[in-house]
Amino acid sequence: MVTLEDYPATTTAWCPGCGNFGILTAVRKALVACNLAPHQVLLVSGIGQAGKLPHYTRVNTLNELHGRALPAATGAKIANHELTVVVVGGDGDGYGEGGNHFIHAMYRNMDMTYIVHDNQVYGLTKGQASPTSDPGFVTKTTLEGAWAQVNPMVLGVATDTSFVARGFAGDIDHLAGLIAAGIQHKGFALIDVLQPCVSFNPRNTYKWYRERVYKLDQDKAYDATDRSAAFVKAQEWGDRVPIGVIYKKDKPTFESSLPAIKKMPLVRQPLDPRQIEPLLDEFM
Amino acid sequence: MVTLEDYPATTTAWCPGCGNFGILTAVRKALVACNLAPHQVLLVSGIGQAGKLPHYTRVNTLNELHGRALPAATGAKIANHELTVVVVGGDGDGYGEGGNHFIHAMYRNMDMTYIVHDNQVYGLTKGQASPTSDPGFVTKTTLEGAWAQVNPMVLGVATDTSFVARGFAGDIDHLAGLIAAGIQHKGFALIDVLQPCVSFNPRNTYKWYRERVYKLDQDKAYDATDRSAAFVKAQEWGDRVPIGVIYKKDKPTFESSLPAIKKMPLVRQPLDPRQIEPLLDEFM
Amino acid sequence: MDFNFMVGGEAGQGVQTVGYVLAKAMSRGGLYVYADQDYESRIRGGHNFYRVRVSDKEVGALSETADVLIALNKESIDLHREEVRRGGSIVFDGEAVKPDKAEAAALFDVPMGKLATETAGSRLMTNSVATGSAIGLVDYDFAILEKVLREQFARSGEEVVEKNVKAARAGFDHARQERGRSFGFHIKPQRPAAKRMLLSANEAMSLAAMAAGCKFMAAYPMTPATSIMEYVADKGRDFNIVVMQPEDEISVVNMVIGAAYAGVRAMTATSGGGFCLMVEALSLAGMTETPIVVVLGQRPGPAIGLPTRTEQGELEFALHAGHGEFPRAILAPATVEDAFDVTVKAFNLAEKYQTPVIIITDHLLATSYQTIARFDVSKVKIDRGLLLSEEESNKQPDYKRYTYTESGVSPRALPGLGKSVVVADSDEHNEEGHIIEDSETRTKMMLKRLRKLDGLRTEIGAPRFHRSPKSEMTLIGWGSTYGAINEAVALLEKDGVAASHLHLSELWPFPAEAVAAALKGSKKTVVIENNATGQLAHLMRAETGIKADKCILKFDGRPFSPAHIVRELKKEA
Amino acid sequence: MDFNFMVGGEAGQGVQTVGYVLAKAMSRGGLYVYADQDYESRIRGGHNFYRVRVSDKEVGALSETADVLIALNKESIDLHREEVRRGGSIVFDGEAVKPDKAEAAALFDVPMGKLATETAGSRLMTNSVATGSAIGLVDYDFAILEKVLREQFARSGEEVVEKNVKAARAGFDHARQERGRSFGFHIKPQRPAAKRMLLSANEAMSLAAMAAGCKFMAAYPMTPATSIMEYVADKGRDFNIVVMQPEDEISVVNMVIGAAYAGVRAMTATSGGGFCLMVEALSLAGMTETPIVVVLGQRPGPAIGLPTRTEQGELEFALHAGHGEFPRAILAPATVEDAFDVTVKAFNLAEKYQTPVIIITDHLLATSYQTIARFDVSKVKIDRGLLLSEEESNKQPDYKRYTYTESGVSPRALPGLGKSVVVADSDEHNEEGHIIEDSETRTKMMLKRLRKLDGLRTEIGAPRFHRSPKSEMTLIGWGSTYGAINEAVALLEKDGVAASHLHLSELWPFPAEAVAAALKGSKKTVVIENNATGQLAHLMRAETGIKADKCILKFDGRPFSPAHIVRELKKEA
Ligand SMILES: Cc1ncc(C[n+]2csc(CCOP(=O)(O)OP(=O)(O)O)c2C)c(N)n1
Ligand SMILES: Cc1ncc(C[n+]2csc(CCOP(=O)(O)OP(=O)(O)O)c2C)c(N)n1
Ligand code: SF4
Ligand code: SF4
Ligand SMILES: [Mg+2]
Ligand SMILES: [Mg+2]
Repeated sequence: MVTLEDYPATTTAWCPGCGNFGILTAVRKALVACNLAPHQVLLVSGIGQAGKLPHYTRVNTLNELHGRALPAATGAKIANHELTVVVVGGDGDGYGEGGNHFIHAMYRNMDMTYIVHDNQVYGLTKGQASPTSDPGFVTKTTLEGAWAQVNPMVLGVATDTSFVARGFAGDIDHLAGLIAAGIQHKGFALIDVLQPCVSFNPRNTYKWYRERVYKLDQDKAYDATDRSAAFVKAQEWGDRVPIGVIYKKDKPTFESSLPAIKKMPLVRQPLDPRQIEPLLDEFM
Repeated sequence: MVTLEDYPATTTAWCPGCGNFGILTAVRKALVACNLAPHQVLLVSGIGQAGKLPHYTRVNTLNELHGRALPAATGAKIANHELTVVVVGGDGDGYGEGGNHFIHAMYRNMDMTYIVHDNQVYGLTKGQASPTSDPGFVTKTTLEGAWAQVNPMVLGVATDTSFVARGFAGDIDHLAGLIAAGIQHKGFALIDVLQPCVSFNPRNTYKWYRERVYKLDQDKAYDATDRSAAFVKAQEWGDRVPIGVIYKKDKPTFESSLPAIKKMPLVRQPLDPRQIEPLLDEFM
Repeated sequence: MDFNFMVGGEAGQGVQTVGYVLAKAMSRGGLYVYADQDYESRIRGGHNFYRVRVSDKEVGALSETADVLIALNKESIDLHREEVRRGGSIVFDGEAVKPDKAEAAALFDVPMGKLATETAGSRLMTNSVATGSAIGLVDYDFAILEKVLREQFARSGEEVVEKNVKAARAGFDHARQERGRSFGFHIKPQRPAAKRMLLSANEAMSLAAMAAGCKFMAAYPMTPATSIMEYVADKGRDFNIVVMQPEDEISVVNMVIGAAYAGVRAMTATSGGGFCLMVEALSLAGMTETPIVVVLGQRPGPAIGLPTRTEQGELEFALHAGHGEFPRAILAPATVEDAFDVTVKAFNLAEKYQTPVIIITDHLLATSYQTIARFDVSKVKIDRGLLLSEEESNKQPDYKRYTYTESGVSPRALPGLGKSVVVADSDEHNEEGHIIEDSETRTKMMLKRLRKLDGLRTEIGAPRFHRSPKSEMTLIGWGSTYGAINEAVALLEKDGVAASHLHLSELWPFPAEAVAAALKGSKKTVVIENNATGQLAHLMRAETGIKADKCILKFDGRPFSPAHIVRELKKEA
Repeated sequence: MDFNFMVGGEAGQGVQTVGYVLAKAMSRGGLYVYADQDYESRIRGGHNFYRVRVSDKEVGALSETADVLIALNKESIDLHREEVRRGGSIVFDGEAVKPDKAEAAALFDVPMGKLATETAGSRLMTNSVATGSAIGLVDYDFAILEKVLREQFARSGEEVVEKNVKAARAGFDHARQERGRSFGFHIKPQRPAAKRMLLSANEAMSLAAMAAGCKFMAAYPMTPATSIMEYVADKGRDFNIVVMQPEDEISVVNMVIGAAYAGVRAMTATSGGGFCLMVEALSLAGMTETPIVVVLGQRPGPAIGLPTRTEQGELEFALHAGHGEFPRAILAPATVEDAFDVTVKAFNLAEKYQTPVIIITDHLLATSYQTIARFDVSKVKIDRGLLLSEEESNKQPDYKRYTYTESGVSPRALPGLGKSVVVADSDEHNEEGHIIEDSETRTKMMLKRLRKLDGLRTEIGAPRFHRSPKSEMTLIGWGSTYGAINEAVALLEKDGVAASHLHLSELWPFPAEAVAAALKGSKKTVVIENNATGQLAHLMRAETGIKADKCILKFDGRPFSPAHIVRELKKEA
C-alpha cells in the first residue's frame, strides 16, 4: 500500500498562502488514492511557479521548458506506456506558450492527466496578464486591461477531449478526487485548477473563487457526456463557476493505435542491429 | 473603379487542376468586389502551395515563414490599420505549425480575413497527413491512417470568433462572396476553403466535396448568430458538409482597444526624440 | 571615497526598495552610485541582497565588501558577516533578528518595528526606519532622503508618504543618537550637487527606443528583459507606442517583422530561451530585408538555468543564430550610458541596412543602476535610410523591393503608403520579390544582401582602448564587464602593474583591424568573460588570428568584481 | 570508363523514375554509380533533371557533361544542349518534342509514345521506352534492366510490370536497330558483377538509425529531411519503431527528449528552418543530459530560401545553436557510406555522453545516390554508456541523476525501470536534480557537463587526409563536398598539379591538433565550401589559428563539380 509518506513534502519556493500548496497536496493524495508508487509515476512539468511542483515531492520528474511539458510527456509515454504520466504547468505555460501542443494533445487523446494551475496570471515573472486573465485585468503589460480570455473548458469540449474538468485549489479533497479520476480515466484528462495567486492576482482571490464555485456532481440533471450541454456549461464563467467534470467521452487512446507497443513498452524491447539485413537486400 | 485587370493573373507553379486556382480567382474577384486597389491591400501568406498565392497577382505581399503569417499580419495591421489585411495559408501551415497563433488570433479579433486552403494534406512537401486529414487517411507518415482531425469550424465557434465560414474552391462565386463578406466584416474572419489537391489527396476530390457540400445560406432556418446551433452545425462533417457562414458575432476589434492608433495609423505618426525629456527628469 | 551599503533579506521583505532609495538618495547628493541586486527566482522567501556603492568618482562595478549591512533577517547576517569591513556596521532589528555570535563592534540593533509603530502607527514602515538609520549612521543629509521617499511613495498617496518619512526620520535620529560619533564613515553630499541620472540599462534602452521612434514593441515576459516591455508599455502610452504581449515569442518576433515591414520602427526584448524561438524569424528578417531590433538579455543557461542571475554565454549564438547566411549587426553595451546610445544606433542601423540588429546585454547590466550624465536627447538622430515617401512611391508604378544596388540596400517603399506594391518574400527571389529557382539570381541576391556587411563594417565604432604606457598586459572584455575590468586596471596600477584595457561593445561586423592594431605588441593578452568557454576569445582568434594568452572565465551566475579579476591575474604571476 | 546519362523533364513526368532505374541497372551490373537530382519546389511543371554517372571505378561527384540526354520535353534540350558531349546523343520523342535546331548527329528521335501504345497498350509506359532506348543505345544488358523494372513496379501488380518490361524492350530494340552501330559508347556490365548497394545518405541514415536501435522518431516534413521519416515509418513498422508527425518542430524535439529521457534511443531529422525551432530544446537536452540525435539536412537559406537545392550554410549555427553553453558533438558525413557509420556513432555518442548529437548533411548528400559496398551490420556496436539496469536501479533508493563524476557522465537510471526515482531538470540543479541557486553548485555542474567534451574529443575520428608528395596546396572541405574535391585532386594531378586533401566529417569537438598537424608545412591552404561566408575556414582559424589562403565558395544552391573546383583553382594561378 502506498501512503502519503511515499510522497514526502519538502520545502518549497512558493509564497505562503499560494494556491499551489493545495494542488500539491491534492496531487499527492490522488497518487496515494490510486495506489501508485513514486517510481511508477512520471510528473512532467513546464516552467512557472506551477512547474516547480514535481520538485516538491519524491517522484520521477522531467522539468521541461516553458510551454513544452505536453510533447515531452507524449514522447515519454510512447517510450514507456506503463508509466502513469501526469503533466503540470501554469496557465501561461499551457495555454500561452504551449497552446499549440495543448490543442493537439487534446485531439490526440493519449492516456495522461494534465493539471493546469490556473491563477489567471504570470506568477513567476511577476504579474503579467495570462491567456486566462479576466478581461479588463490591469497588469504592467496590459495597461488597458487584458483583452480576450481563453476558456480551456470550452476548448476541451471543442476538441472532443475525453475528460474535461475544473477544480479549485481551495477544495483539496474535491480536487484530489478529480485528479484521481483523471488518472484512472483512459485517455487525455484536462484538469484546469482555479488557483489563487496571493502575490499577483488581487482579483481572483480565494474569496472570489469561493463565492462563485459550485460542484457539478451535485447537479444530478447534468449529463457530462452530452457534448452540446457541455459546450454551454463550459462557457459558464462569472457569477457562477462550475467545478467538477464538465465533459467526458469514451474513445480510444492514441497509444492503442500503435502496433509497435502492443506487446511491450518500447523501452523494454531488445535492440538488434541485424534486423536490418533484409532491408539492405532491397538496395542491392 | 477597381477591375480584375488591377489584379492580373500570372503563371503559377501549381499543378494543373489544383483547387488553388479557384481560390486565387475568388480572392481576386472579392478584392474587386470590395473595390480595393492593390496598394490598399496586404496579402500575408505562410509557406506551402497556398502560401504562393500572393505571388500570382499584383498586390502588397509579405510571404512569411511556414505557420507564421498570422502574427506578421497582426503586426502589420497594428502598424497601419488602414491596410486591408488578408492572410492566406494551408491547413498544415495554419492548424499545424501555426496552431497557437490561429487560436490566439481568433480570440484577439483583429480586423483581418484568414483564408485557409484546406486540402487536408501537406501539398508542397508531397503528401503527408495534415491536421485536417480525414481519420484513417493513409500517407507515408501515417501508415496506420491519420488519427485525430482538427475541425477549424468548431474551434472558430469555441473561440467565439466573430466570423466563421467554410467555402469550396470548386464554387468560385460562392467563395468570392464569402471572402468579400469576410473582408467587409469588422473583425477576424476565418474562411476555411475545401481545396482539392489533385496530386496528393485521392480521397477528398472535387467529386467527393461536390457530393457533400450544401449551402447554409439556403437554409433560412439556420441562425448563424446562435452559438449553440453553430457549435452543432460546425461539427457536421461526413455525408453532408455545410459551406457558408457558420457563425457570426458582432464584437469589438482588438484595434479598437488601442488608444495609440485612435487618431491615425502608427506608421503615419511623426517621430520626435525630444518627447522623452520629461521621462529623463524622473531618473534625476 | 568608496562606501558600500548592503541590504539583505527575503524576497518580499522590500530589500529592493530600501536599496533603491539609498542609491537614489546618494545619487541626488551629487555622488556616483553603482547598485546591483542579487535575488532568487521566487517571489517570497529565499535570500536577496542589494548593494549600493557610493563614490565621489565614477564607479562602474560592485565591491566585495560592505560598510553598512542592513540585515532584514538573520540569514543576511550569517551569509554576509565576512563581507562587512572592519569598522563597518550591521544594522538589524533585534526584536526580529537574533544574531547568534556577538560581533559587538559591528552589530547595531535598531528597534525598527518599534520605532515604526511608535512614529508611523504601523509595522509596514519598518523598512523606512532601516533606510533612515543607514542614512543617519553615515551622517548624510536627511532632507535628500526625505525628498526621495516622497517621490518613491507618491503613487500610494499622501498618508503613506508621511508615514514613511516619519519612520525614516525616527531611524535617522536613532542612528545619530546611538552611533553619531562612534561610526567612522561619513558621507557628505556634494554642494552644489551635480544633477545626474540614476538608472539601469533596461531603462536606458527603453528610453532610447522611445527617443529613436520605436512605435511597436511585442514581447513575452522573460527575466531579465521583462522590465523593458513594462517600462515602454507604461511610459510609451503618452507617445502612442503599442506594446503587445502575445501568446509566445514566435508570435512576438513575427509581429515585430510585420510591423517593421509595414513601416514602423519595431523591436522586442527577450532572454536566451525566448531568443531561441525567434531565430527562424531572424533569418526571415535577413531574407526579407526587414529592419528589426532584438534585445537579447543574457542569463545563465543552458535551458532555464539560473533565471535571475547573470552570464555572457550567448555571443556566438547571437552571431550565428538563424539558418542560412545573412547580414546582421551585434551591439553589446558596456555601460548604462552605452545602452542608450547603442539602442539608438541599433534602430538606425536596422533601417539603413534593412536587416536585423541584435543588442546583447545581460542580467547584470539590465538590473544594476548607475549614476550617469543626463542623456543629451538633442544628439539623437533618426536615420531611416532609403525610405521612400508616399510621393516617391506614387511615382514608381513598377517599384521593385529588391532592386540591385551597389550598397546592397534597396529603396524601401511601404505598403499602403503610396501606390507602389511592396512584395517581401521569404523564398529566394528576384528584384520584384517573386520566387526564383535559377542560380544566377540566387547568387546575385546573396551577394546583394551580404554587401550590406561592407557598409555595416564602416558603422561599427572602434573598441574602447585604454593603452597604458609600459603595459605588461592587455585585458580584453566585451559588454557588461567594462566597469569591473576598468577598475581592475586601476587596482593593478596601484600594485605597480601596468595594464591596458581593450573593450568591445560593437561586436559584429567584428572590428578585426582595430583589435589587431590595439593588440599589436601587447605582451600578454587576457580575455575576461562571464562565461565558461571564452566566446570572445574564440571569435577574436577566428577574426584576427590572435590567441589569448589567458582567459579569466566566470560562470557561477554572479558578476565579476574588480578584486576578483586582480586575484585571478595574480594567481599565475 | 566515365559515362553520363541525363534525364530532363517537367516535375510529374517521371524524370526521377527513369533516372533511378538507369542508375540501379548500372549498379547491378557491378558498375559504380553517382546519381544526383535537380528539381524545383513544385509538384508539376517547371524543369527537373537527373544525372547518372557510371564508372568502373568509384565515383563520388557529378560530371558537368552528359553522353546521353533523355529529354522528356523540349526545355530539357534547350537547357542542356551545351552539356551533351560531342558524339553523345539526345533521346526524345519527336511526336511530343520538337527541337528547334537540328543537331543531326546528336538527336535521336525515339517514337516513345507510339512504341508504348503498340507494345504495352498505353502511353503511360512511355518512360520505360525511354529507359529501354537509353540502355539499348549503350548496348547494355537488357536482362539487368528487366530485373530492375520488375522490382521497381512490383508494388503496382503483375500487369503493370509486364507492360513496362515490354515497353522498355521496344525502346531497347529500337535503339539497337537504329543506332546499334553508330553510337560510339558502350557500357558492359562486369562479369561476375560485384554486389553492391545503391542508395542515398538519407536511406543510409535511416538504416543506421534502425540498426542502432532507434525506437522513436518524431519529425515534421521538411526538405531534404522528409524521406528519413518516411523511410523509417515504412520499414520501421516491422521492428516496432514509432514514427510520429506532430503539430510542429517544437513538439517534435520535445517528444524526442521525452522519449529519450524515458529510455529509448530517439531522433529527429529536419532542415534549417525546423532546426531553428528546436534550438531551445537542444539546450534543454544539454542541461537535462538527455541523449538525442538530430539530423540537420541543410538547404540554401536564409528563411525559406531555395527549398529543393543544396548548401552548407549552417555549420556555425549548429555549433552554437541553443542558449547557454553545453557539450555537443557535430558529425557531417562525407559520403553515403559515412552517413551510415556516422549515424550509428551519433547514437552511441549521445548515450555515452548523455548530450545532443547533431548530424549535418545537405540536400546533395540527402538525395544523391551512390554505389557502395554492402553495410557490414556485424560491425554495428550498440554502446548505451552508463545505463543502469532495472536491478541496479532497484538497489539505489537514493539514486541521484546528476552524480558528480570525473568524466562528467553520471549513471543513468530510467523512470519506471526499477525503483529509482529519476529527476531531470531544466533549471540549474544539484546532483539530485533539484533546483539550486548557489554559485558553488552551479560552477560544479557546469564543469561536470563541460567535462564531457574531454571524452567526446577522444571519440572524434581524425579527418581524412590524402597527402600528396610534393603537394603544392591542400584542399580542405567538410561533409558532402568530399567526392568533388577528391576528384578535383585527381584532375589536378593529371594537369601536373600535386594537391593534398584534408576532409572533415567529425567537426565538433574540433580535431584541432590533427588539422594543424596535417596542414603543417602546407604551401597553400584552400578551403572549399558550399556557402557564402566560409564557415569552416572561420572555425578552423578560431580553433587552430590557421587562416586559409583562399576560399572557394559556392552558394547558388547547386553542388560543386570537380571541374568547377579545378577551374576556380586555376583562375588565380
Ligand atoms: C521561452 C520562455 N519564455 C519565457 C519564459 C519566462 N517565464 C518563466 S515562467 C513564465 C510565466 C509563468 O506563468 P504561468 O505559466 O501562468 O505560471 P505561474 O508562474 O503563474 O504558475 C514565463 C513567461 C521562459 N522561461 N521561457
Ligand atoms: C518550420 C518549417 N517546417 C517545415 C517546412 C516545410 N514545409 C513547407 S510547406 C509544408 C506543408 C505544406 O502543407 P500545407 O500547409 O497544408 O500547405 P499546402 O502545400 O498543402 O498548400 C511544410 C511542412 C517549412 N518550410 N518550415
Ligand atoms: S507568485 Fe503567485 S503563483 Fe507564484 S508562488 Fe506566489 S502566490 Fe503562488
Ligand atoms: S500538390 Fe496539390 S495543393 Fe499543391 S499545387 Fe499540386 S494539386 Fe495543388
Ligand atoms: Mg499562471
Ligand atoms: Mg495543405
